Amino acid sequence: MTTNSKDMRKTWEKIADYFRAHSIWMKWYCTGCGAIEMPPTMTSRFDMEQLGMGPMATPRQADVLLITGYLSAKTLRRVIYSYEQMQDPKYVVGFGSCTLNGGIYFDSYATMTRLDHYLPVDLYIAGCMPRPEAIMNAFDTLIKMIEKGEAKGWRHYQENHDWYRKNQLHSLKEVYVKDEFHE
Amino acid sequence: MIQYAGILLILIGIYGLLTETNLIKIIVSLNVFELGLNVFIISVGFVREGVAPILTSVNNHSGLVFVDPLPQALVLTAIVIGLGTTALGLAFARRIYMKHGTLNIEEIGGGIND
Amino acid sequence: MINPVLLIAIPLLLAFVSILYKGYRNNLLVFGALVNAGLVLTLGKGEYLIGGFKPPFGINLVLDDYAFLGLLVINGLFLLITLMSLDKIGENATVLLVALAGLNGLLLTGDLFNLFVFLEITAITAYILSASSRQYQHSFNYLVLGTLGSGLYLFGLILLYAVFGSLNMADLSLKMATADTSQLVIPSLLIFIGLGVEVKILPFNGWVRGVYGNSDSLVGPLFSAVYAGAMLLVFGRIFAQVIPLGAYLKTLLLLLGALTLIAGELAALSKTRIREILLYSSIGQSGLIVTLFLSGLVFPAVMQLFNNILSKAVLFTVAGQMADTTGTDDAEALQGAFARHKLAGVAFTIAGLSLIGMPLFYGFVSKINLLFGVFSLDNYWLPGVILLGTVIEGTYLIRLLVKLWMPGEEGLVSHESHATKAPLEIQRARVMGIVVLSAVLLVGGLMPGMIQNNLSESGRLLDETTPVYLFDLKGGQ
Amino acid sequence: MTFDILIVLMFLGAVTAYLVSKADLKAGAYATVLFSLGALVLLLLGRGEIGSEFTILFMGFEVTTIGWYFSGVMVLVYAMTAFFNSYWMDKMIYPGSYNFLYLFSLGGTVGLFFAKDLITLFIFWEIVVWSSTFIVPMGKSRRAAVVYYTISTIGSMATLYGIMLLHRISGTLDIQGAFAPLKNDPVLATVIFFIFIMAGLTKIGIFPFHIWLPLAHGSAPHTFSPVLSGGLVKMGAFIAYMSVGILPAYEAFKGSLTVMGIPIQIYALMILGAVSIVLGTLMAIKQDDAKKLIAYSSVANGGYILIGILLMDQLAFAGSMMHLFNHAIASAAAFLAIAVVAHRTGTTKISELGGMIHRMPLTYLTYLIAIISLAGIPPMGGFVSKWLIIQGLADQGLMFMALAAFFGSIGSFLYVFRPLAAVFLGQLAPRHEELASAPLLMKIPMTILMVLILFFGVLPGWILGIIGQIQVAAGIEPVMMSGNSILAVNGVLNTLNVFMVFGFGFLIALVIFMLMQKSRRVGLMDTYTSAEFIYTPELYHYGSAFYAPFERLYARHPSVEDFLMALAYKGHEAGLMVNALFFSHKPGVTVFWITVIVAVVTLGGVGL
Amino acid sequence: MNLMNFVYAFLLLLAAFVFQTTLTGINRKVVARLQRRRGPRFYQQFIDIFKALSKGSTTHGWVFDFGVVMALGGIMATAIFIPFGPLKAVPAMDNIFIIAYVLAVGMLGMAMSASGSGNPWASIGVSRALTNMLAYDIPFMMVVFGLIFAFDTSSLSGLAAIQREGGFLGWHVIRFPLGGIVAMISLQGMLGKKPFDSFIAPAEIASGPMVEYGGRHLGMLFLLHEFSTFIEVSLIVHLFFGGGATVAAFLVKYALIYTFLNIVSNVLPRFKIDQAVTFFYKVPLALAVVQTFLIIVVGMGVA
Repeated sequence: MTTNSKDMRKTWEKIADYFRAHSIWMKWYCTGCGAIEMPPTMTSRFDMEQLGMGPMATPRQADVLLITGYLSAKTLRRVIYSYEQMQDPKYVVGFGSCTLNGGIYFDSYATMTRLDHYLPVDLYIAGCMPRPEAIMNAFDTLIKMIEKGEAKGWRHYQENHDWYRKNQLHSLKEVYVKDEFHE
Repeated sequence: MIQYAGILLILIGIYGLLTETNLIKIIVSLNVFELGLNVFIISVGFVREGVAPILTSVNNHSGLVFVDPLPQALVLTAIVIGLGTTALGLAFARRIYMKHGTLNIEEIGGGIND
Repeated sequence: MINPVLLIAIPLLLAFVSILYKGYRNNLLVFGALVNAGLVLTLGKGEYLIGGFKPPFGINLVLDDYAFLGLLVINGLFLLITLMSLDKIGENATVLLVALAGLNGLLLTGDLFNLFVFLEITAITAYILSASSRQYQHSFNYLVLGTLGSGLYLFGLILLYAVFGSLNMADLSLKMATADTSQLVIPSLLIFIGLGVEVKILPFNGWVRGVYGNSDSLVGPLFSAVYAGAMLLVFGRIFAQVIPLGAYLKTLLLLLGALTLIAGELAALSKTRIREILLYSSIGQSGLIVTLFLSGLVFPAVMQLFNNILSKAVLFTVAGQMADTTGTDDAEALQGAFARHKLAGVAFTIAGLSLIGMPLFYGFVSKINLLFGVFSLDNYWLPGVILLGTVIEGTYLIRLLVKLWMPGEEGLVSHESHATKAPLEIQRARVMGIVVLSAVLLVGGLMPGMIQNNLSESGRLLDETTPVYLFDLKGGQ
Repeated sequence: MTFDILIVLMFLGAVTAYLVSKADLKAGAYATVLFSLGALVLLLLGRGEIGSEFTILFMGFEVTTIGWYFSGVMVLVYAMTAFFNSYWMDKMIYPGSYNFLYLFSLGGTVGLFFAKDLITLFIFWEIVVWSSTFIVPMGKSRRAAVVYYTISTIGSMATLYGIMLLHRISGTLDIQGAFAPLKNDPVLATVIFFIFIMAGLTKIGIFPFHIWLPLAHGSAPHTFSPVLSGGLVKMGAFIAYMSVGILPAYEAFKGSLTVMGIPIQIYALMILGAVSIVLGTLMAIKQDDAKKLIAYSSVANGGYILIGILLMDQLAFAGSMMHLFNHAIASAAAFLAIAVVAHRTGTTKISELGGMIHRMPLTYLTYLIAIISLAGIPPMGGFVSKWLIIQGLADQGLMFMALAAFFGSIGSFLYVFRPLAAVFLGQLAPRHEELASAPLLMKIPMTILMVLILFFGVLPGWILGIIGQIQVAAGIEPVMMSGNSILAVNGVLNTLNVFMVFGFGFLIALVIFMLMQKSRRVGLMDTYTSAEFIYTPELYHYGSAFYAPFERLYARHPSVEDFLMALAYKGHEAGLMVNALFFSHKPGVTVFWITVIVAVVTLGGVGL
Repeated sequence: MNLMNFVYAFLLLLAAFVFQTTLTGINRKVVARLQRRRGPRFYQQFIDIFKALSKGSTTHGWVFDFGVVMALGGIMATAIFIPFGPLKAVPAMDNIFIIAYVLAVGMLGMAMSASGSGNPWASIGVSRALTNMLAYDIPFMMVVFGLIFAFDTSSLSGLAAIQREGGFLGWHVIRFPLGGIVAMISLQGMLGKKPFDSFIAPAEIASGPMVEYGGRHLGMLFLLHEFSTFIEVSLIVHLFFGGGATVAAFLVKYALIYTFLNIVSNVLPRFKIDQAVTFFYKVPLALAVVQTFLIIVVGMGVA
């Protein structure tokens, strides 16, 4: 993929994006309290499956990484690891204000306040916490973005990997932590 | 009658072999046994009112009743052999006494991982 | 025509001479054994009177095929064992010469009382030889039992004499054939016990463990091969050819033989010391051979007997040598012993396999023959017992062979570094001797027809009612 | 002429190999390759001489189709395994003797199948037993050799009893003639049947005689396990065949009780076969040692072979004859693959290995194809034979046999997959990073076996033709072939079509796969770990207790091995008792027994 | 076998794919309705599959790729053997045992590929799947064995034709009700539906064998899943429900059975794997043995 054709999608990519838009499998990274909003979104009241969405067991199978809450140094490493295991194209959705600016933990020494310094976030869902209506609405937006080919965070991450990596290392010292607890 | 004495001696000898623990007494028992045997053998050849099986000027007619000489010859041989084994047995007993300091067979032990 | 009495006289004479010339004892012994072995080959068959009295009154020597075959093997083995273990003879040369005379007498004599005399002569030499282990209590035990046994033999003999008035075997067998067998029960039993002590029938063989278990590389093969062979041949002579057994006693004694076979093999199975394993195996084999003799299967019994003594000569030589040089004959302590003594190991293995009755070895020929023989009697339980014995025997012998060849812990690949460090030595003379013996076993197994041809000249053995199955070129029968 | 040369050549070859080994070990090992390959060539050349008779020394021989077939299987396994010998020369304690015994036992097996009379049969049988007994302990266990020998001997001694009994009855030892009088005597035939087949049962490893297989196969030298499992076990099948084919079992048992048309005597043995299948499968599933696992699978497959042979019908018999071949080469190939792994890593423990595919792909492929055949999955040879056996069982309605067969069949997926997943797939331990792949000489037999397994799975016609001849000779209807189709009474199998359809499906899948985006290659440790950071491949490998939940269901099973060992211990104790009762240094003990005997006889005599 | 066979086979594969995928979509809808949800579009399953195929993927080595291809190839080959109602791509190849064993090629390929990923969860999943297979296949095969013995044919279409002779009452599920029950339970196991789905337990072992699949590999596994569902349900339709005299009849029976099982599945919890084995060996196997015994010895229901 050359830079010229970055915004030009081939026909098959358009078709593929249609499929991608209507079949969104998510890996939930439920670090915080926001996860409590997912069950109502799944079940009969809101039924996210009608949009073709569903939770998946592993990042390999998932298209969307949904991060529902604050990030600490410890969890961010795992989030990055999971993200890198996902298959392209992949999208990141920041859920709740914690991922935006740290939320109520904004002044904690241990919290990573801005997710998009470390991972390319395609979409934020603001709120503390966002209700299922907001989630459904956000995903409607994501579907449209994907269909139009606008959700290109994964490519951004590839192209600016050095910048992201620098941020990650700056905050975490090492992403793939290897010490006496991890061998 | 004398057979029974022989058999009795044999049985006494065997009883001795069964019960004695002293090596010398075992050899004695063996000798008693052999003695009984010899008595028995002699008795086999014994003929009542028989004479010695030697042709003399008196005893030379064909109707003669004489004692069977063969068992006596046998006993002679058996006694000699018995003497030999007794001697050897005593030699062994002496060696055992020298080695173990006892003649009691219970105290000697089997020697091979008993 | 050479009078076979020379076979008895020459060693006896040399024995006396050896007392006078102590320095030449060993030479005299070898000379005697050589002369005897050579004489055997020149003997002519027939009956020989001793002292001029005609049988049934006088003593006679009977040299028939049975005796001839026995003499051949016993003298040959005696010579070989003597040569193999010359260094072990020491004080015993005179005794050995007397023993040779006694053994030949046993095989040759045709008179029951004469047999008793030779039995005692042989036994006394055996007591003395057994003392070379310095374990006198066992020699003493052997002496007491042997004397008691021959006393009982004498007892039985005199009872027979009392009834039939004869001591000549040929004469007696004619007279007894027509007699009421119930008369014979007690004398037969006493004679059986008397010989049973010597041929190691089960309840009478308490001495065997102590004597065989401490034997060295001279005494072990001598006892297990030469003495045992001669005694068993005598047993066969008396119980297969002289004394007819009534059904009652025969069944009982057969059971005793079968019991000896199984019990001996089981006892061997439970042992770890090589000589003990082998001695119990000898007991088992004796049980088997006795059973065959009692069944009237003389030819298979003799074949099996030869198989047994030839094998045992090899096995006991090696086992005795192990005990002599390393001070132990525990199989565990000697594991991998053959890694450094391959030739001796091969001979040991051949002897072991032949003893089990594996094909390609002589033992197979004899096993097949004895099975054919037993089946021809329409006896269906005995072969089962014999085969069961073979299974057990094979198990412990293979276990022993594997242990001696392949050192190593369970779970690790067998490697020479696990082999015993015991200072085992096997002299060249012994190695050559056992190689010769095992070669005989191998040739006998590969070419049973050859043995058959040599045997077929002999009339009496094959005239037995026993069917003989040797392999001709067509295979089978 | 060819066959007497063949047999004599093997024994001469044994001596030659030994002598050559004395000069140069590797050369000795190559001699085993040459001689066993020579045997293979001679066998193929001599196919025209079927029916000829000859004698060697005192032994008579006759070349029959079934003998030719069996020895073909045997020689093939020996020849293929021989390629491996040279790599183990420096690890064996007696390499020269190994080469000697290797060819010696080969000679024994070949002679066995051509025996004309029962004694010759027995001679060669025992030759094989003792020569292989001495190879087994060169491996990891001495006890294994003793157990192997004992179990084998129990069988062969029973058979010897049967041979003698037969001779007593019929007056001949000729194989054809000896069994003839049994036709009209069901009682005697039953006795002979059970006694004679014992050697077969012990050798195949039928329950309760199976205990030697895992021990001996599992601990024999790696180069001999393929022969044991692929080759020697099949000797038992030959005896089993003789017991129903030459002993006219079905004819003799005409009057007996039948189960689904099978005489109860034969059915009883089939039950043992079924038990072996189930037991072999269950035990194989829980093994941690790859060699033991394949050994137990041999127990299970032996059950199949026994059931098929005992059926003596058109389908199952043919299936089991073919299974014999398929199992021989597949099991040999599997053992060889494990041997390569053992050669490179020094262990056969499943839990200590992993990821071997990345170091030795050809070995992996060999193992894969072998186990596909073992599990009876098309398009490999094992499928054809299992299909025939199951169709045969369905034809006869033997539901419990079929139940066992299904269990064994599905269960085999479990146990063959275990080494596949845990030895060859999964994580590669860092200590194995530097392993080299299989040496060239090992690759040759593995490739040949792979090709053979696949070839006879796709085109089984040649083998089934030979089996048809065997069936005709045994007096049963031969298996029907039409083109590439096997025609069973209740089904048709066209192996070529199966293969082509499979190829077609594979092609479509491949096209789909290739059309899509290329994949990115990632390392083995880059897997989903719930985002945990793990750096130890050994710990991150699912290798031990692979079927733990299932194994738990029968963890506390009764074991015949325990029973047999207890029996052996009882024998040991009886021996000690004999020792204690009768043997002492005190004369009194023996004198006591003498008086007892005298008393018993005298009193008994008075009673008479 | 000639070229036309292959063309025909390809078309039948396509038809089977379209049919089964649609049915899966519909069933997702049905399940959603059971749970009082609206549910996805009926063609959602197509979208999912094509999306997966369109994505990028990672591989862990050649066996990871090869296994997937082998799995899909094997399963498609099996599907070709299955008679599509009265239509058969390959003549005289619809032998049950062939189908049962060819099916295993696909299973093995999948298992191999999964284990080849190096992820222990995949191996655990495979181990459970194989154990599950050992559980459900034995009762099923037992019943099938009885059928083959009774009617002397192991051809699927042959057995189906025999049933149709007697009309509705001739169906084996009516004539051999025990066998029918066993077959339905086994089918539940074969399909990996609840309560026998512990091998893909998503929360416990991260969907088991599929843990490392993404992109085209995952897409192909979805295809594989559709085809194997087609094979398994078709087996039951042919063996117990009279197959199909017409394609329409076949498809209707098929759809009804599949939907029924799906509904059952959605009201049940999940067995542990050893519970599944115990269950299968207690109830269905006993039923199967009784049924087979009745068929073989008593001849009940064989007419």
